Amino acid sequence: MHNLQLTEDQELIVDTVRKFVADSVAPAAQEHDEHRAFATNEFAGLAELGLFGLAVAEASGGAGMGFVPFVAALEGIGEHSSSLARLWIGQVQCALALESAASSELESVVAGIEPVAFVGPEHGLRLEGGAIVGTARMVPAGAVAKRFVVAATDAGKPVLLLASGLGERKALRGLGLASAGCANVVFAGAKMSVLAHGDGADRAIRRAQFVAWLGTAATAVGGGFASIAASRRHAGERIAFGKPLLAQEAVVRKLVNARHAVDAARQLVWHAARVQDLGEDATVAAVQARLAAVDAMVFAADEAIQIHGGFGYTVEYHVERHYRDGKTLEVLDGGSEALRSLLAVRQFA
Amino acid sequence: MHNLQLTEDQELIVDTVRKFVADSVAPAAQEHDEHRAFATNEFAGLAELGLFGLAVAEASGGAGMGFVPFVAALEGIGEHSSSLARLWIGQVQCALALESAASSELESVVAGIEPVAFVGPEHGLRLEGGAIVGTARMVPAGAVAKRFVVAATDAGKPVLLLASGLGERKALRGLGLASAGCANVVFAGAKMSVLAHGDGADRAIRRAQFVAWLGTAATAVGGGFASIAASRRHAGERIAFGKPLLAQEAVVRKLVNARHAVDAARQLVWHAARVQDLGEDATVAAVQARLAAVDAMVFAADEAIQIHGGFGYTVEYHVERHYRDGKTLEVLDGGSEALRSLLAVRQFA
Amino acid sequence: MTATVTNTTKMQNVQVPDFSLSPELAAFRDTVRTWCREHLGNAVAYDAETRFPRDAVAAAAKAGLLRTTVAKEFGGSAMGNLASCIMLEEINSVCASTGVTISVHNSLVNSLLGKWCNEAQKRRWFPKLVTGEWLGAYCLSEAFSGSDAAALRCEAKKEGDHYVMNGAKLWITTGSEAKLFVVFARTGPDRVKGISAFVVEKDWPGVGVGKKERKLGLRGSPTTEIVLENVKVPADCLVAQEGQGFTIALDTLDGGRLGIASQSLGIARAAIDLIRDHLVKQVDAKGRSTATQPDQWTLADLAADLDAYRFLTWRAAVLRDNGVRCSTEAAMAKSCASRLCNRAARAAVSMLGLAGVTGENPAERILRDARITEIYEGATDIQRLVIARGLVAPA
Amino acid sequence: MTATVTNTTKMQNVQVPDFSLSPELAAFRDTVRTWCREHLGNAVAYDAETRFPRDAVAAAAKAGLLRTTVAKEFGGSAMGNLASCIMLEEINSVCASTGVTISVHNSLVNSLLGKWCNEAQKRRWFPKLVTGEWLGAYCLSEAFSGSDAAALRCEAKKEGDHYVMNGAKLWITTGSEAKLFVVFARTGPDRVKGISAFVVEKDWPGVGVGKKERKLGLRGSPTTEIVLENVKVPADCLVAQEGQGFTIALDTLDGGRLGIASQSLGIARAAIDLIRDHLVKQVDAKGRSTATQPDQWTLADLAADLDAYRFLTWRAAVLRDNGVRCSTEAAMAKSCASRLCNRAARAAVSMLGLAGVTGENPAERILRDARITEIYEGATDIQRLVIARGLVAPA
Repeated sequence: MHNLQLTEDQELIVDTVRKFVADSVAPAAQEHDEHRAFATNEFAGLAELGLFGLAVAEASGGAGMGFVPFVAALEGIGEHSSSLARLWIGQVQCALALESAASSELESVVAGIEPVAFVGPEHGLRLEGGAIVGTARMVPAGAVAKRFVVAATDAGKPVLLLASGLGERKALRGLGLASAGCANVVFAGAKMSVLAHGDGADRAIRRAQFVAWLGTAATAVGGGFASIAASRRHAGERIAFGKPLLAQEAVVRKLVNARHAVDAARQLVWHAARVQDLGEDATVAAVQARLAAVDAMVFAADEAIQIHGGFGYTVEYHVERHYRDGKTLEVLDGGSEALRSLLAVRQFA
Repeated sequence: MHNLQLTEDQELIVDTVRKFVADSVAPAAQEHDEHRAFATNEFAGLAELGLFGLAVAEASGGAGMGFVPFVAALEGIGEHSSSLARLWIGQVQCALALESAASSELESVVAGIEPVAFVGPEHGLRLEGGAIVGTARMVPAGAVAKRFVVAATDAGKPVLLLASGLGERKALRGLGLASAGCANVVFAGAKMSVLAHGDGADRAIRRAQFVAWLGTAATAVGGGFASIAASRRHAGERIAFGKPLLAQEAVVRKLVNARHAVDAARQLVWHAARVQDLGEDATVAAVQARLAAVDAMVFAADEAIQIHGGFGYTVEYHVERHYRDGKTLEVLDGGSEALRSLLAVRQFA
Repeated sequence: MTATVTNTTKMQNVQVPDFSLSPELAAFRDTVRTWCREHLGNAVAYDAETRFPRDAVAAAAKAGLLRTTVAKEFGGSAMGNLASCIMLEEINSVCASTGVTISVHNSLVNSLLGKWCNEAQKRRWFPKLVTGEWLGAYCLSEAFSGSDAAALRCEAKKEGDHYVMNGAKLWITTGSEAKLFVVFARTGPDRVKGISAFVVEKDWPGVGVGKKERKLGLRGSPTTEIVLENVKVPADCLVAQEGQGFTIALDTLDGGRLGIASQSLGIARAAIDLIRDHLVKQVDAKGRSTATQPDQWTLADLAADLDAYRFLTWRAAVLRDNGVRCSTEAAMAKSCASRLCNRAARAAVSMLGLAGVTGENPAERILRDARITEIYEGATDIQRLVIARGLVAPA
Repeated sequence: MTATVTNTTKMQNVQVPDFSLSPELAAFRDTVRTWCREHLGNAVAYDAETRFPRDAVAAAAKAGLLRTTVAKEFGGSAMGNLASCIMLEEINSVCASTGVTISVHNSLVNSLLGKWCNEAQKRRWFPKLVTGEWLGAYCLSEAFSGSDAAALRCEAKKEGDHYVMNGAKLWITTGSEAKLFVVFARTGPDRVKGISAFVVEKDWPGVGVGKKERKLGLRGSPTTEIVLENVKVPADCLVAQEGQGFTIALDTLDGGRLGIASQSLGIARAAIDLIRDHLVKQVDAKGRSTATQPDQWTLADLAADLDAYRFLTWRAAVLRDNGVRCSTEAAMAKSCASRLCNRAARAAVSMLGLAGVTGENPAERILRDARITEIYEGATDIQRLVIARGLVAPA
């Protein structure tokens, strides 16, 4: 990790998270996924470690540590549970949006009493006659959250809302992120208050989007490494044609290429986090990181399944989960195509 | 460039090189290439700027500035002439190998009196009965150099040699690097002295290889940016179906993807340079950077040709040159496949 | 040579290649397509409930879909590989779990029995197989032999008029539902020539169904272990001769690969249809398409490859129907089609976005089902080596 | 529907698709292949010296290769598109500069004249074209209209019994060598319906050859500007009717694309052959292959796609020979084959390493020649839009 040049404080946090993941997340991750069980204890564990305010300014009650330790820690979580990673990302999205909007709700989110869900502008929700109109699909924590921080538009202008008192929602049987409590959410009959309008809402929403892109990228880097590690383990043990798979150049070539893709994505993630922590606009960097990392995660998982052969198609080897989770991460937060359009505007307009 | 966090001294060097390139390299690059003219004046210009000793330790008579300014400056050269970039790389390879071998020849190489050529171990040259056996193909500066620093083997053990007094050599009509004076070189009848044996030779050769991988990567990043810049210019001016090409999402998407590939490769290059300057082994990082950057350069040039349409197939728009140079860079220094095998050993053995 | 190359009056009215289906085959394809619409409506449920498509397979048996590769004298319709490929593309475009069940039954089990069994054996088993009373399974893989099939350890020891069989087979498609197993077992020490093929019936003592796999996709198709403990296999259940097992296995896999190539084409078509429907919907108020150019490219490239790889598949099927060895051609078909269906499925999920991953449309199931096609009946890398070997082998 | 789908006695002996060449076509291919070996030995020199393959084209004319798309009554051999495709793959596998010259002459100029000119026009020009006394060129592109062909500005103004033509055409293959130009020019203001096609002869006053392009590849084929300054074009040199020019251009391009698809197949085959030869050489002392698995994969994937995309090309050619519109099919063929030959050429250069870039073998020339196939006669993105439009257009 020295190449991220973490401070001692940051290093401590990352180590703590990695230990927590090894002890409390990894063992049950597959089972939770298979039974589509919400990662309740794991979420509580993150709250206990005080991670939801990591990037919130000290003045606002956070740790003020920026994004570098955030991505380093997320990578560790992503290695074992993209679902949990997305839950953390959702809390940080809410926290930073609330901080931007100077909302008093921030404190309780930082404290992590219960999952809060962020609903991004990609869902196209509209404020009409005091009600939120539209459906938000596949919202992490959407099935369990009591409060939602919602990006919407009011007569075409951005608005940031806090919604609560929603009806019951069912966790989706979707492709991936099975223990993140994802749900389709409608706000009919919900209680609602405005947190910010216009430019203020815009700033808050952009900040939350940045968190999603950068955080997802870091998560995907972790997921990519997990597939590579699992493949290497399997390839070292499995014998075919009289020698371990790892002795076959074809297998090693897959590992080399997957590792190359993930390592490259990781540099983009670190670059984006560093630039942002220097106080500059890292939107382009974060979007590039997100695109590269998720592609690398899917690629690594795909090759991992192939290296595992039939075993890879079964749930016990985790790599099929990374494949599903990777493709699911790809379509969240607007999806990769929308992000490419964003880059088109930012880089070539 | 702030993201590379250059010191003031480093920044000054990079700016100087960029100015030199704009004034003295860019204008004649295409013509030199078309006529396969060796970039004599440009080479002398680099020597005058004192660039050959940039990464050589101060104690050895160099500038002791490490690899970060080297890659930053090479990027600028690569934007206009991969041929010249490879010439510089060759001088630095020789300089660092000679420094490793504590050779007194170092001084004249740093001074840049004349081009010296480095011949890497990928050519499989052997020392037999006091003569160098085998052919080195496509050696940059091979047609003009009077002295060669040669990596060979002596009874299977590495040996570093200095060769001079070669017969006449003809510049190749090859695919690319047309103004780098590339030639196939045989050493029959050459004068020869041993610079280092065994481990010492091994260290010197590895150092020179590192320079080639990292330097080629930086060159290719520059080449990639050049293709993107040319495409953007052309797409802004060229009208089709009633609007500039740049207004067509299909064209912009090509630019976004090319830029993404080059930006990602650049992060790998910077990472490798930084790690090396921290005094750690950056071999894996440099090889990854080299693989990604050359692929990105070829990809960007290929898309640039497509964006230019028929114009791109002609020599005036430079992008066909970047395509040829990119594919040529790919097969130098052992070629991409050999580098992937090296990663296999370093990462998964 | 003659001065003029093209002065060939013979060139008029010469036979040219024909890429179309004859009216009979086109009608057959349309009939199967209609059948699929009527009988595969539970595809979503088979997947979601991990439920064997018993109703669909029974309907398929009734419609005669389980006997296409069997000769008429044994109750089959003798339609051959090409018609089977056409049929399998249709079925798999709607339900890959049903598709693989039928593919294994037809392309592996029935084909093998028809080619390698003697008359008495055919009379014994085909009546049950062509009616679907019994489903067949193909037991080659073991825990320690996947791609390297010749490393199998399952043992059949001759004792008088029977063999005693011991071992365990892994990854057996239709394992828990089949009544007839073609089992490859070791009758001698030689790595390749020590392998023989047997027919084993489910009801015999010692035949057990082991662990059932929980899988990424094809969840309607049960993949299980088959455990063989001191199974007494009558000598007349040996297929062909002792030691011919590996030859039989490889030959049968050429046909099996055509089945999987066709499955892949069906899955690819389903994904491409989703993409096309998605783009068709994107129109402005004046009915003009607003689909983005990159999305249109994706559709165009996938559609072109679907046509191209269908031709590769049909070519191999026609060769096999003509009794010509088609290992290279079958490997090309399987390798290309299976990669295509995964590429198409990933593109569909990407393009359909959130609706693709929530299960509102079949995109996510297609993605999960597609992934196995690159693995079973010879992984992609094995296919590639088969192709390369065919090309670089000294003449 | 009937209970049993497959109980079709009709299915016996039905016609099945046929992916092979008839003995006549195979013999024709072999004859052309032999001809290429005998007459295209200067391919390296054409490229290195930027020299028009005059000797090769003259030999081709003598061998009858310049009249394959012309009817017999006008001195042609009327072999049609399929045979032309087969021929072009062979020629381009050895020399793409010769290949494109013949492709333009046959697939664009002769085909267009045969389909759209009247009897008198045919009697006038074909005698010179089928013997190769004159080479033809196709003048559609202009400096400001490439992919957007309908934006052309070249003008033909009717004055009594002739037209006065002014303008400049860009990217004209065989520009400096051709004696007959098919020129598309504007006879009216309507973007599409204002375009007409003319035959213009090189010797007419005002017809000039402009700038010659210096190119990445196809260096033996001169690509020039054609300048038209107050050229007096007799009214009887109008092709078909005024205003039909764009229809003619598009229809002709379908055939032209088959020519480029075939060129691409030839180039791809040359690259794949280099790779195969490279791998064949890699054997250990016992003759066992030491080729790496990744190299073998590359060969396998390219070879499979070559077969697949050849089928796409032949399918479109057969359709066109049968008078069936084949825009989508031709676009699939051109788009897939042109991308393949570039992929194959890049792989060959990578795999052959330093020997590939120094010019010791044809890899680097193949790489340079291949690149144009994705650009001319409709760039890849245009092909993709043609395909996508065909798929998503409302029925």
